[in-house]
Amino acid sequence: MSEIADTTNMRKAVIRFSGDSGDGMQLTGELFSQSSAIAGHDLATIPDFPAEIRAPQGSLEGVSSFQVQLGGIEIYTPGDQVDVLIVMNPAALKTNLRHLKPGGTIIADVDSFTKKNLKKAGYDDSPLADEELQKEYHVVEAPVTSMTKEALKDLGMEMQTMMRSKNMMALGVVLYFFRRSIDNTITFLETKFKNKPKVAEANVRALKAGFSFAESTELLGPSVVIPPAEIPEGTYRNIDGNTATAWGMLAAAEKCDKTLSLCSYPITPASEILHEISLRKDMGAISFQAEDEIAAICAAIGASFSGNLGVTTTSGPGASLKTEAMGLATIAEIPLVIVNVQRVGPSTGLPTKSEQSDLLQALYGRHGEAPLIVMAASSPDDCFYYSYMACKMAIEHTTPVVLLTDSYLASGSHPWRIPDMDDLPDITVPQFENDGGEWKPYLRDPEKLNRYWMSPGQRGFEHRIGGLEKEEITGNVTYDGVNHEKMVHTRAEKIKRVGHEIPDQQVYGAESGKVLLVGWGSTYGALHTALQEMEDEGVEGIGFTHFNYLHPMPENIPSIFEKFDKILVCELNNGQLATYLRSQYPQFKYDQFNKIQARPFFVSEIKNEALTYLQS
Amino acid sequence: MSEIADTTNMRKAVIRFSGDSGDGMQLTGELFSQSSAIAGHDLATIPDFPAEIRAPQGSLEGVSSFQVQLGGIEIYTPGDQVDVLIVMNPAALKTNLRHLKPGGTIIADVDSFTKKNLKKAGYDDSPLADEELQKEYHVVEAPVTSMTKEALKDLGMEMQTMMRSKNMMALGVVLYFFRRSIDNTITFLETKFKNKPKVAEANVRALKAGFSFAESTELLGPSVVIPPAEIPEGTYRNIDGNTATAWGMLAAAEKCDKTLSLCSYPITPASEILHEISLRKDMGAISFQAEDEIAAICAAIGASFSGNLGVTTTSGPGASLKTEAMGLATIAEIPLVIVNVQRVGPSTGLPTKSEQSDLLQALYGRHGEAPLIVMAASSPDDCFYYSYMACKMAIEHTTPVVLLTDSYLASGSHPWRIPDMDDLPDITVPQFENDGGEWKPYLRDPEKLNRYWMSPGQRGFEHRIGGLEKEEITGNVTYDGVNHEKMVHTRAEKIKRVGHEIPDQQVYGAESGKVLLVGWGSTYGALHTALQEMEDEGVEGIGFTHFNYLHPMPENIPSIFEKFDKILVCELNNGQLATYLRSQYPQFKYDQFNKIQARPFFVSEIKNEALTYLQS
Amino acid sequence: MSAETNIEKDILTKKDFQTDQMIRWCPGCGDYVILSSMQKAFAQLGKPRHEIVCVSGIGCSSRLPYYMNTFGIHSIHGRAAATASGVKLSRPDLSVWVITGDGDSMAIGGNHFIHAVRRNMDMNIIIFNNKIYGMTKGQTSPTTPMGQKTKTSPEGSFENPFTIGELTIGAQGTFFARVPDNNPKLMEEAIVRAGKHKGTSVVEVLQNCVIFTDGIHEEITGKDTKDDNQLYLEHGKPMIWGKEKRYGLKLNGMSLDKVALGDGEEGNGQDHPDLLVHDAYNNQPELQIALARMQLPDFPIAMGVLREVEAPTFDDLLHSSIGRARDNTKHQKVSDLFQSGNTWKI
Amino acid sequence: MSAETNIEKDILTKKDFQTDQMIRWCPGCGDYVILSSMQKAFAQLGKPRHEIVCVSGIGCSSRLPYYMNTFGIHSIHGRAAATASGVKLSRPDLSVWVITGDGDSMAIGGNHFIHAVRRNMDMNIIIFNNKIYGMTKGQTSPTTPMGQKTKTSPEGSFENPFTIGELTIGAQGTFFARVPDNNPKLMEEAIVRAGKHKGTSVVEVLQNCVIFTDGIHEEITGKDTKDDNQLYLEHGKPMIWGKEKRYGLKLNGMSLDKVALGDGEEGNGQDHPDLLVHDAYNNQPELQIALARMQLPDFPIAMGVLREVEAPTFDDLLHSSIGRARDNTKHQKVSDLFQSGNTWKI
Ligand SMILES: Cc1ncc(C[n+]2csc(CCOP(=O)(O)OP(=O)(O)O)c2C)c(N)n1
Ligand SMILES: Cc1ncc(C[n+]2csc(CCOP(=O)(O)OP(=O)(O)O)c2C)c(N)n1
Ligand code: SF4
Ligand code: SF4
Ligand SMILES: [Mg+2]
Ligand SMILES: [Mg+2]
Repeated sequence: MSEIADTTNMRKAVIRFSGDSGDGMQLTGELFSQSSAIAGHDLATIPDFPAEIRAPQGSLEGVSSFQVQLGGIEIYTPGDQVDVLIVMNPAALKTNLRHLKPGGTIIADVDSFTKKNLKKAGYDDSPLADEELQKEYHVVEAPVTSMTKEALKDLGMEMQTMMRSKNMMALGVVLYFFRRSIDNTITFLETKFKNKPKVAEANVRALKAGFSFAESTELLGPSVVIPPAEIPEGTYRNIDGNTATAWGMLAAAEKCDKTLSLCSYPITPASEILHEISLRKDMGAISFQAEDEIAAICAAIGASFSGNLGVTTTSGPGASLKTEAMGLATIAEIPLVIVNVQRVGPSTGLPTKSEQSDLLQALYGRHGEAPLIVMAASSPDDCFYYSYMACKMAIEHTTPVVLLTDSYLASGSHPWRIPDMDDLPDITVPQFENDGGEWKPYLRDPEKLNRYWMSPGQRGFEHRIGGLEKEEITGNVTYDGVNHEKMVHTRAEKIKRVGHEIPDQQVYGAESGKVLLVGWGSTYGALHTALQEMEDEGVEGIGFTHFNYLHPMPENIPSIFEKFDKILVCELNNGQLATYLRSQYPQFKYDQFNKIQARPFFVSEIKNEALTYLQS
Repeated sequence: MSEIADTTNMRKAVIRFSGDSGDGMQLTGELFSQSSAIAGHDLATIPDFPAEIRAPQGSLEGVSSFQVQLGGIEIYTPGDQVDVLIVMNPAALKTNLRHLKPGGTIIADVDSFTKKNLKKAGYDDSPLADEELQKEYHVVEAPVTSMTKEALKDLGMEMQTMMRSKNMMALGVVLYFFRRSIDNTITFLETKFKNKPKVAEANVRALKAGFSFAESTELLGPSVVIPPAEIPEGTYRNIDGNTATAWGMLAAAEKCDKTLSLCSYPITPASEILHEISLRKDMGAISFQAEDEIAAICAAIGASFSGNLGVTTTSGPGASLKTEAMGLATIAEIPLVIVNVQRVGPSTGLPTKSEQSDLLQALYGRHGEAPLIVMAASSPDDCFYYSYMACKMAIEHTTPVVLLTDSYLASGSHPWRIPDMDDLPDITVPQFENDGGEWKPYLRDPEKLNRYWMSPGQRGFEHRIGGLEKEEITGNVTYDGVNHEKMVHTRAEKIKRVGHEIPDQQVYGAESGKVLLVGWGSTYGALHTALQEMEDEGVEGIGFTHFNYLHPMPENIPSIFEKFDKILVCELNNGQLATYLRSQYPQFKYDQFNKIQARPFFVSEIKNEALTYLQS
Repeated sequence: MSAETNIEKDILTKKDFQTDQMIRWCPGCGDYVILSSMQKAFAQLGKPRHEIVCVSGIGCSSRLPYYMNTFGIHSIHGRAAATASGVKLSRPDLSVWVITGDGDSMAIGGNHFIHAVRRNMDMNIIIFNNKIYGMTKGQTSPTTPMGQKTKTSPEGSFENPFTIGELTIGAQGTFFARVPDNNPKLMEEAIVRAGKHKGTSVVEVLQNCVIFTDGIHEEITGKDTKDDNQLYLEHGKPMIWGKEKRYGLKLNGMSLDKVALGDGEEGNGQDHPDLLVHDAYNNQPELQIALARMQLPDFPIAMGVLREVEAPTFDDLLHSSIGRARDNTKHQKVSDLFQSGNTWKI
Repeated sequence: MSAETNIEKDILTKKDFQTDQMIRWCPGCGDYVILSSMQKAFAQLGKPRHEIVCVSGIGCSSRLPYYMNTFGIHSIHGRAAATASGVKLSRPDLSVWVITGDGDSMAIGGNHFIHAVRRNMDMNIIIFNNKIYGMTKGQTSPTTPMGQKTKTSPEGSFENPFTIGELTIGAQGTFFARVPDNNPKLMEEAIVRAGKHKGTSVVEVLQNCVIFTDGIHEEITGKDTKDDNQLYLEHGKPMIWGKEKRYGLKLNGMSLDKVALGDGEEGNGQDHPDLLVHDAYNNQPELQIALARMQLPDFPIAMGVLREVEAPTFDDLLHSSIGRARDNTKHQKVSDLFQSGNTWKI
């Protein structure tokens, strides 16, 4: 691990914990991240689960990993390549070695490299003994299993139970390696296992043992010190995208004093939003697991009609099923938020992997002219903000809003500065105020064109809505064709006017120049980092702009595009934003950089592409 | 009716029969059309039903009409404005007068203009007596009711039964007016009522009485003679779009020796396809009314998997429900035809009316990258051809195909030259021929990239397919990202290559010049007629091109577009083809002419727009 | 819950529930009677208009909300029960009515129907069973009898129809009633009882479609035949019917036997102690199922409330669960939630 | 029908039905036993592999087709029965198997399930009932018992679950069997009988999910409790069960009574003439429903084939209707159809 070995100081580092599904790598990674955050680092994390619920122990399919990037600068992604790889068994090494940087460090539980485990991983001999490996990487052979046994031997536990603390032993080693204090990890373990003092004791002992082992052995080489990042003051917590999405809704509901009704059907990778809201009965939130996605969205429509904040969450296949009812919400003009946590399609595709291929569906998936608001979050923590904004816009414009996130955001996590509720934008519920005028179901706010959201329980506001075309103002059913045309235009205009409220889009890097990188949604981190690295390397004339609002778009887009010679649209799909941009701003020429490998962009890929493109 | 009155010769004329739903106007119109066709005219017809199943007798809502345009030239639409309007009651006059050309003829059953009926139609006094009306139109007051009574009085029928022949009395009048023979109408009536000789007798008597009345009275003015059109030789029949669509599938199934399995759920205006195939058990066709649209498409997928030609038919709301399963068929790469008989959206919209607003959904409605073939028919009779071609392409390219028709095509009818089955293009079922190579489920034809369609019953071809991403060639489930990218590209490329087989798109009128009119689907008739009329009027530099193949598009499109200064995309929606063209051929600038009034284009509207645009 | 609920009860009449929209059913359609019975029943039930929501799918029947002066949603085909579930679970204080047809509820909407019933969501499902798709002009529905010719079964349907009562009970239903569309009194009564029942009430109305299945219920509802062909079930009353009450029902093992009580005889429970006595409140459904299954010509068609049993409702359970969680939480506001667990300060 | 059907029957063994794909269920999952029982049953049934189609939805259970060397479709969530219906009605000669979970068939797929059952489509539905969504990691399913904690009901489910047997029979089912996943013999037997039944056969397997509902059937299937808690129904045999056959079932009105037959006594029908005797072939379902409804602790869980009655199948009726139409038509070829009715020559 030459790079780290020579430098005790690094600006950022990527660490990957990996082991068998039963080895507790997720918790280990989270604790490490937390200690880094407390040490003042920015960071981003991503878990990497096996697709199967439980693969055989020690098998390649059963490897579970957790990756974190931390730094003394702003960190937008969990990192491409790994500096330090922790492997708890041969299978973990086999599946993860490809992630390791040349010269990177491997910390391996050497005890687990038994004949049996090697065979399960498809090795004939121990790869640790391999000279090639030792030449290319810095290999630390730590006897984690035996040290754990040793440390806990007098606790009178069964072997299996003892082995559950192996991960804390490994964590201790890594914490020392990064010169972290172990205090708050100890506090955490003691709180978590309050009711199981023996487990707490075992974990703390293992942790300390690992730490001491690292301190006393020379195996590790010099430790790494990452200076703290400049991070705005505030209280922080780590948050993953699905939790942030769920909390955004709760915040919106509280802000406008409505009850949240989340009506969903489980689907990977969106289920956790439903799980979280199911726990939030304690906040008065309603969660409903419907019998299918259609029932879910219809129930959310019913919820909104009845005056609650109706939301439905799903992923691709479910989003397809919801298209018909989204049309109903569009013509009935009631608030509704549809969250699509995208995964790899088409059809069942690769359900646990990430892709950005539902954009065109979100824009155009419904029969008839059925425009609605489409937006996308760009990081795990800003899922909170866009979820909040989706609710706000749905309510204020009485319209369905599609919020696109994806698998990568959903499970990735990032520190989140806890907002003060007073700082979040106000949400104005469009209630009809009886100051002279007479209310009608399709009376509109003259500015925004939203309807008024009058609900059961409000005496005198009885009315009927539905999917048939409505007469303007009265909302009565009418077959009049001219009225229909007017309503189609009005519904489109209502959405278009949302554009007035959307903040201008930012450009990062060069404001004008040769190449503009364009992205949307979850690729923000990789694109932004690529830009920064290129800037750091002195590349000039590259700008970057990123879409969160996709329909309508911010109104300053043309003024951004026109300042660059070339526009490179980067997406994890076959060119959906590019297709859409061509139809919206046909005056510009767009090139594409697409990756459809069920994986996020690597920063390096973007840099390569951008640099080649710059020269082309 | 000045125009007709002065000319015994006309190139074309529009006749509209209208009366109460119970008055049999549809049959009357059809018989008139048939006699015109036999007389060698080209023609196009359209019914106009009330939206309600049965509105009160004599009411405005209960008026049912049938319009036909016939001519000595090629006729592409049922006509904008009417030359001769037949009204069986005051309500029919009230609702239809707006369709009548200035100077047109009204033939009214004067007996029906009773106080009671006038009141139901909202008239205070009889409009027939109105001087304004008499000045603007040629009003023929025919005592249809009383003449019918008189003609049938000695048949010993009940009054209500007698009154059912009123329409034949009116038909007799109109037939004479156009100098038609009544012979084949008589033959038709005698065949139709073979088992009810009394009814046959009553109808024939009424018909003859009407004819004689017209011959002997001066009320009508000079009759109209339309010279026959130049029509290719052959055997003809009238066909509406839904029947033509159904028959196209039957023809395709017969051609490739497969059994048709039509699996659908009823929905206006697509139900008639299902009704027709339900009758075609006599041809061995299978029809299945599923419990919903999702079941319908899934059953069609099951049918195709099992080796039948699986087809599902629907309209907008149903098409929305089918999007998820369309993704399955895309990744499973099996033949499947989805017919969407478009109606007015969004949501339930105006279910009995026509619109072209499901194009973007057909192109982009599915989650994930799920390209498929999209095509559209342009006239009731060519629904046969495109339905046939949809089946052919689905089979030969092992892919879902969306065929778009609409309400207007579905119920409109046009003479159809019955094809010789031998003249229809061959359909090659992609069977794996065991000449050395080994078969695998995702082995492809190297040219077209289709899979082989091996079905249960074929020993040795057992295999499993589904919605998860597949390894190329083997079709095994794999989570490999690079393979996924390859498969996404392969599926896209497979559809792209269909472009090689699609005939070059035609240009009508000027091959190059100032303005190119662009249309797709059911607007062909109006656009083509507008072009012809403008050419006849000496307007120069206008061309017209029409899309039937929407994805992929014919390969010569750019070479057409580049020859015109301006491109005007005309659609019955808010600009969906224009949006799509911008993304596909961004090198051109597109202007739009959109109508969203739940009605087809009038020829005159297009001419106006085109001429204004030409000068702009 | 943010909505102000109005405590003062209105005294309303049928007329108060009428709207100004022109009713667009065919003259003579059975739907008219259902509408008017519902309006009368609503007046009886005494909920103010603004606390009632009628939710329908798509079909002739599903047009009803436009004619009912309450809150209403004319949703999409088949999804009325799902949409109404969203209303009820969001606002348990509202009186929620699902208006649906045999196609809407049993074909495309079958799943939402059985799930609403299973959950015992406190709402009332009125099914207009004309055994056909009226609105789309005459296709087979899941209740169309075998042999019936329709547009999609031109040679007679060969699909085995559902018996709505059986399906309801099979899906754990707590309330099922059946009424003919030409007995407004019975209908009103059943609707009122449905409205009062806590849980999902299913009311099947044998409705005549004058256009596509005219007379399909004639044998059951016809003037001359109705007495002999309908058994009106009343809780606690013996099962006697027919012109001059000439028939009774007995149990034979687990089967039903139709017995003649003798001509002209005024049968009643006391005279015939072995006659079955209707027990709508019995939680065990076997007899109620047997009654729901009865078919002509061997048996009469059971009318009235066949089953009405108490069970917890989904909406109650949900909201008491929320109430308990709310009582025990540290998260009074979202900011409490945000600050909970592991946080750190910079 | 274009496909060549192979007349020669293979003699196949369980092994012939295995594929080369790695099985991806959790170690110890109940699904393994079902797979192997199905493979054995298929070998017994004797249809050649290329005439069998397994159709599944999405879920752990629905992965089965990949491991079964026949034709197979791993369709989309909930739609297995619909997809399989398309196969069967297109190709009535094929043996069609629906592989599904409690979520797949009872939640999103509930409608297709009841409609397949109603139509009596000749296919076999094997439901892996682990009372949870396994694949998506542990949410409430429509068969999850009240009170069970899941990811979506962290405080215990308050949804009233379906009883699959009741729903099946309520939807006009002709065949219903229930088996535990730890009795391969019984399972194989039930699957074979399902395969032989003409019509929709529903087999509910009480399957253990070792991850999310481990032990949920333990009371029923556990070594120590299974004898007392399972009543294995055999047609024509008296309803006796328990360790040393110590219990029997009797009828009491329309209710069931569990009676003790005395310790150690070898109960049988002759000794206890008033014990109920199982009649799977009885078309009247009331007793079968009562058996399907039995719950612990008052009653044992009924296992085996509860109902198996003859009725015409949809696919037979459809194809005989087609046959009749074909016999009587003038339209031998599409050109005959095109030329029929009103045509004219130019
Ligand atoms: C998704 C969808 N599929 C199909 C239709 C067409 N459709 C409208 S009503 C209806 C059937 C209605 O039958 P039923 O519920 O029995 O009502 P009825 O008209 O007989 O009262 C159908 C199939 C639709 N509107 N939407
Ligand atoms: C349309 C759609 N919605 C949701 C999902 C997610 N999903 C996959 S399997 C499953 C539940 C499976 O439960 P069950 O049928 O009981 O199968 P098990 O895994 O328990 O065997 C769900 C909700 C999906 N794949 N598609
Ligand atoms: S079609 Fe039938 S159900 Fe519909 S309104 Fe007319 S009579 Fe009533
Ligand atoms: S999660 Fe449960 S059902 Fe799924 S494979 Fe694992 S044990 Fe079996
Ligand atoms: Mg109906
Ligand atoms: Mg399950």
